[in-house]
Amino acid sequence: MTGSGFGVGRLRWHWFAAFAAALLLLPLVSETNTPTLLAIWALFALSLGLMWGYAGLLSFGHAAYFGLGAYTYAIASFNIGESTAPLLLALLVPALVAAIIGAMMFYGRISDVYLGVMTLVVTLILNRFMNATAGDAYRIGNARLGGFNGIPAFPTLNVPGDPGEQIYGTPYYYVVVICLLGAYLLARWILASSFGRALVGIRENELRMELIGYDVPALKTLIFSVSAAMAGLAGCLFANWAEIVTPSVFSLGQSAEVIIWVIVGGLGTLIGPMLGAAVLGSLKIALGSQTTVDNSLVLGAILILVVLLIPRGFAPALVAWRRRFASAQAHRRQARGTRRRHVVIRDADA
Amino acid sequence: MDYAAVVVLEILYMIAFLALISAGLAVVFGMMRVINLAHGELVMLGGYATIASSKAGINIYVAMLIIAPIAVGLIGLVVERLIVRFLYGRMIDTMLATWGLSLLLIGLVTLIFGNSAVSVPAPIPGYQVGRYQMGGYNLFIIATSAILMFSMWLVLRYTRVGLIARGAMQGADVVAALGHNPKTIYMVTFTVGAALSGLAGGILAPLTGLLPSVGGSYIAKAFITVITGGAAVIAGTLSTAVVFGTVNQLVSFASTPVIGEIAMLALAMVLLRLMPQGVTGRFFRSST
Amino acid sequence: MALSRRRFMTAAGTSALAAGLPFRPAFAQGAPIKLGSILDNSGNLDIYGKPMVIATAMAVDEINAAGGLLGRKIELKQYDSQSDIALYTKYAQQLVREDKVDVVHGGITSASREAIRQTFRRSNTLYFYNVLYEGGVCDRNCVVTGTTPAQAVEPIIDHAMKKWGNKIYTLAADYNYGQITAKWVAHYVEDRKGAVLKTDFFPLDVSDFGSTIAKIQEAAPSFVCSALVGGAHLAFYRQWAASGMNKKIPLASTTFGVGNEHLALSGAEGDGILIAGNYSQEIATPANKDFLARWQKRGGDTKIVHEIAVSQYQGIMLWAECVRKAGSIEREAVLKAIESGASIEGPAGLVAIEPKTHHAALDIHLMLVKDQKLTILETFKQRPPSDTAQYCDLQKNPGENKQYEVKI
Amino acid sequence: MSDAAVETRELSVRYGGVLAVNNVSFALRDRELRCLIGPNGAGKSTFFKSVTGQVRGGQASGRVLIRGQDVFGWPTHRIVRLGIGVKTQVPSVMSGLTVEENLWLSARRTLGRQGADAAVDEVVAELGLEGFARRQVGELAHGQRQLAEIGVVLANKPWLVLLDEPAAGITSQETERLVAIIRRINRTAALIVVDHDMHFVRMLDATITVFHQGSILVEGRTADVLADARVREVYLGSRAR
Repeated sequence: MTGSGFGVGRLRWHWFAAFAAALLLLPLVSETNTPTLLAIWALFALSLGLMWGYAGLLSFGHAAYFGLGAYTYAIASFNIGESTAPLLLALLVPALVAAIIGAMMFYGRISDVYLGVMTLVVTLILNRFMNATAGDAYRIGNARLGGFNGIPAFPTLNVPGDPGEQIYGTPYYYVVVICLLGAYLLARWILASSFGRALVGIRENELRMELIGYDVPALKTLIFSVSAAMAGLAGCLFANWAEIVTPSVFSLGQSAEVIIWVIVGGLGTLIGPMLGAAVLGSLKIALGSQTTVDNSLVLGAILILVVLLIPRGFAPALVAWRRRFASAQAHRRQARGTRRRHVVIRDADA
Repeated sequence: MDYAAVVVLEILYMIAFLALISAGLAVVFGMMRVINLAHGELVMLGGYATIASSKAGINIYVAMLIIAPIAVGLIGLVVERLIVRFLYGRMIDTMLATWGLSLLLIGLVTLIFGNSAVSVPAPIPGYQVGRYQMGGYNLFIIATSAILMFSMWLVLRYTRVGLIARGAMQGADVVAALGHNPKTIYMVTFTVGAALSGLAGGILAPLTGLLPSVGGSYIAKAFITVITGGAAVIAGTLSTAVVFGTVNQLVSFASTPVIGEIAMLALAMVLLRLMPQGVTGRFFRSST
Repeated sequence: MALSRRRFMTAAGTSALAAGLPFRPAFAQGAPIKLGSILDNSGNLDIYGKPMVIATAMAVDEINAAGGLLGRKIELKQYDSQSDIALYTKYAQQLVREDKVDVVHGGITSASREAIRQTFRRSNTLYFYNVLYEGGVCDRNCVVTGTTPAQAVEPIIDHAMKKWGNKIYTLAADYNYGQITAKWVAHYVEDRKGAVLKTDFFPLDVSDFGSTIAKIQEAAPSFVCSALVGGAHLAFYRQWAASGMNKKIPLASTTFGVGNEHLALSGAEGDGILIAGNYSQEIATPANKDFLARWQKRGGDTKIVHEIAVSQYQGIMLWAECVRKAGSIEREAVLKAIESGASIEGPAGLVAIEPKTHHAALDIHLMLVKDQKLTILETFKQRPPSDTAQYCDLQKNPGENKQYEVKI
Repeated sequence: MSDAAVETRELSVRYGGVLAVNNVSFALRDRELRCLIGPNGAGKSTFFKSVTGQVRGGQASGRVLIRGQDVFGWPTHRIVRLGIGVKTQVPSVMSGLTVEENLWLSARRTLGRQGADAAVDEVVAELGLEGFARRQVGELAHGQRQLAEIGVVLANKPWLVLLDEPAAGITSQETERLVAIIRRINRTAALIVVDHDMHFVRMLDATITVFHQGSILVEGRTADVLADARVREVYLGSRAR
């Protein structure tokens, strides 16, 4: 996968504003229940896209942190009642767990397929354990873990400071969209920072980065933890949307699905994973609304075709199309010969 | 005393089970660095092939030892020619394509065989160990798994085909240097890997009920066994199968199968942490 | 969950507005009645779901063929939850907010029921749960036509202890159904001075029972009682037969046969298992014969018809009967018809609703698996759901919204 | 004893049965230019790696001092942060990034954002990289890539530079330019250059240390060392006599 420069040029505010406006105006034209779920899945895909696309860290078990965020929120909200603290915990717990596991892996010089297996094992352990906690003994405070049944009907997100006033429906959609846009801006800020550029350097050549003095394991652990916190936030938002948390949030399928969203959407971009999550997510929901065609058959066929025909995913394909369209303008700009420090090379984040 | 014998037999069974379901994946991953996420479904297809042919009156042993491997081997060949062939060297894309393939196979089998569980009774009756009743078929599995592993080792170690295969393990250029077209080597290897998966599915069919979605339970264990095993195909997979099988069953006996599995997974993490390139990255370096 | 008053009011307010129920001017005669259904048509639980999806479509088609309800056609909104609890909540919200259905028949595992029951209660959408379960649900908005432990579990334990002895080893699926049913088994065993030696719980995806079979032999019980669920657990019965244990220690089960396990196993493997339930294809009533014939005529394979597919069919027919009695589709009116003691004659016999618990008194058949058939040993007419009735009286306190568990 | 730039005391490294570095004591003064030569397998690279903390999988003993600070056992990035620039035997650059981005990452680690931009311009000018500064390193010719890598090494202003076979695979014309660059670096920094290319070593005309079977055979000025019988015998083989 050839690199795409630091992958992030200056943010073109007009594109971002258009993207944000479209999301915020959506409730006027359509219901918000499914879009909320798609936005949550987009946030989840963004977290993996950031870590994998830019720092080269492929996790087979990214659902572990999505699930930890969901369960932490559900358990905390039962015990605390008011939802602001549980929301923060839903970010901190996955980040902390990821920091510990990340440090263990990265300082152990574990990389590529072995990193994949290690992260897969973590999510399998969580899945198997949570699946076996239906007995009465398994409870934290007054929250029963519930095993396969999951934890239903916990107090959902409320307006900070006013536990009575729960947020759901369209207002909740806005909360999720704001989280998504905030996470996107955070990702952009990280990638534009020296820390973000060092990550891209690590993706390109770990040894060289070590030789010029970067503490590679520490940087990897940091982005692993930040990405886990973002996934935890997505998990927490999912818990509040579904109003139930079940061990399937840790499942192998969930981890594989997010990898597919990122690849199909476009690895090495930020918009790509979000696009992939929205498109494939809505496809899965649509397939679920009918029982004539077996949905695994359709999804399987699509994945194979995407890999063979659009190997680098939708976003880069879109960019390539846009580049051809924009090449005329480029000639005009070339004439003016403006000199810029860091040329944006083939970045889908327009 | 006989309770201990039962425990040992159960451990041997789990080791044989892990080796069987990992063999096909080990060959494909060991030889070609291809991660086949549809491996579980190929095992499932082996099971269905055995059941379909045994229901059609063919002797169960012929069905599982001959028909299943050949049928799934052919399916593997088709898959290699249509999909995997274009993706050599692109690990992520092969993973995505084979994941799509596994969903496709689940959908197809559900369409053809329907989704109600099918199965065929274990051909070997139970037998007595002291006052314990043991599944005779488990012994058959232990035996076939041992024979399979030994014969794979023999082929790799002492035959010309084995030499070429081990060359392929080092990389495509080595194979080319040996005067063979890497493409055909990979085609044959993927087919053999698929056949081994089919064989495993066939042998296991009488033991666990078969559902289109049963592949999911195999892929995780096989994947972890092979990867933690490291580069050497036989020695790596076998060593981790022994370690994981023992730990899984011992802890299962001491507590519940769930804790047994979690113990196995935790051990995999520890092994990977201590040996970042897998068990045979450190020990048995020179073995196949 | 302390359902805060404010939230409940706003929810009730908005959804009523959204559904436009109370303010709809006059009934448009032509407007179709919407029936929603969520079932696992794929994944590990599809051995239960697929036949239920067919039964749902059959019931709706038959009602429509007979001129629909109150002169209006019934429109079926069927969703496939793909054995994923999260999709249950997704589609429950979709049924309430977008499809605005008048009634929902859905949910297979108790886990999926508990995931969606509150959503339907909050939005005042009448909800039918047509599957055998662990009992105890006390919710005016929910009607249950499946069997409860008092109806199906007690006869098994009673018969098995008389026949085989009083030392029992229980195996159960590790979720609310398995956990609570295991308590009911212990409850009935101790009533009869027996002893449950050990209870093992297994998550739904466990398929290796080697160590368990050895432990059972170690404990040497008089018989094993199984409340295992799903395709993966089928492996237990196979490994039990493969080791020859089915000749040594008898087996009783509260769930065997419900997923057509007796068809998946060979005759030798399944013979001798004692079960009890509301339905068997061997029931000799004309209603059952006719039902199976109609199922066949629709091109369905009658082999896959099992208890909960029939319960789903009967649940829809019972709902239709109550709508006819109420003369309206309004939830309150239908509930009043239900609470006036509605009943229908289904393929599994008489299904009569008990006003106090919204559960159904059902004919229970004690059966033995023989050559892949469920042969009936004994039939108990109209066994009441006495376990739920102990705790739940919806006439005295209709606002109740709780699932009671047996206290041993 | 003024702190030497680099000093090793009884340094030994063993890989299984092989004793790659055998009890080597070595010292390099500040701003000195030292060349390490020796036949393949003489232990040059292993010695090099011990100084940069890249020895993995072998048993090492003894002490490695950088300006008096014992860095034995430190991870590479901590050693390098003392102000050392390292170019490994195998070319190692961020091929997906532009030359400028490579240089920027190296400079940024020591000089802060503004300092980094200035340092990048300085290195580009000094090594004459203007022509391809904005192209991706992966797309450059071998010689250009070598230069870019040396640029990356210099960008964070190291006071000690370690070069492992910088002259490998480059034309004689580029070798002359390389020698000029090394001389300019030597004005402000000490250097250890490991190489085989005798033509290049003669042009450098620095103090030479000859490695043989893991230990130091002889040390001295270029002319004396190349004339030394033992070196000739070990290194150039009896034919050369």
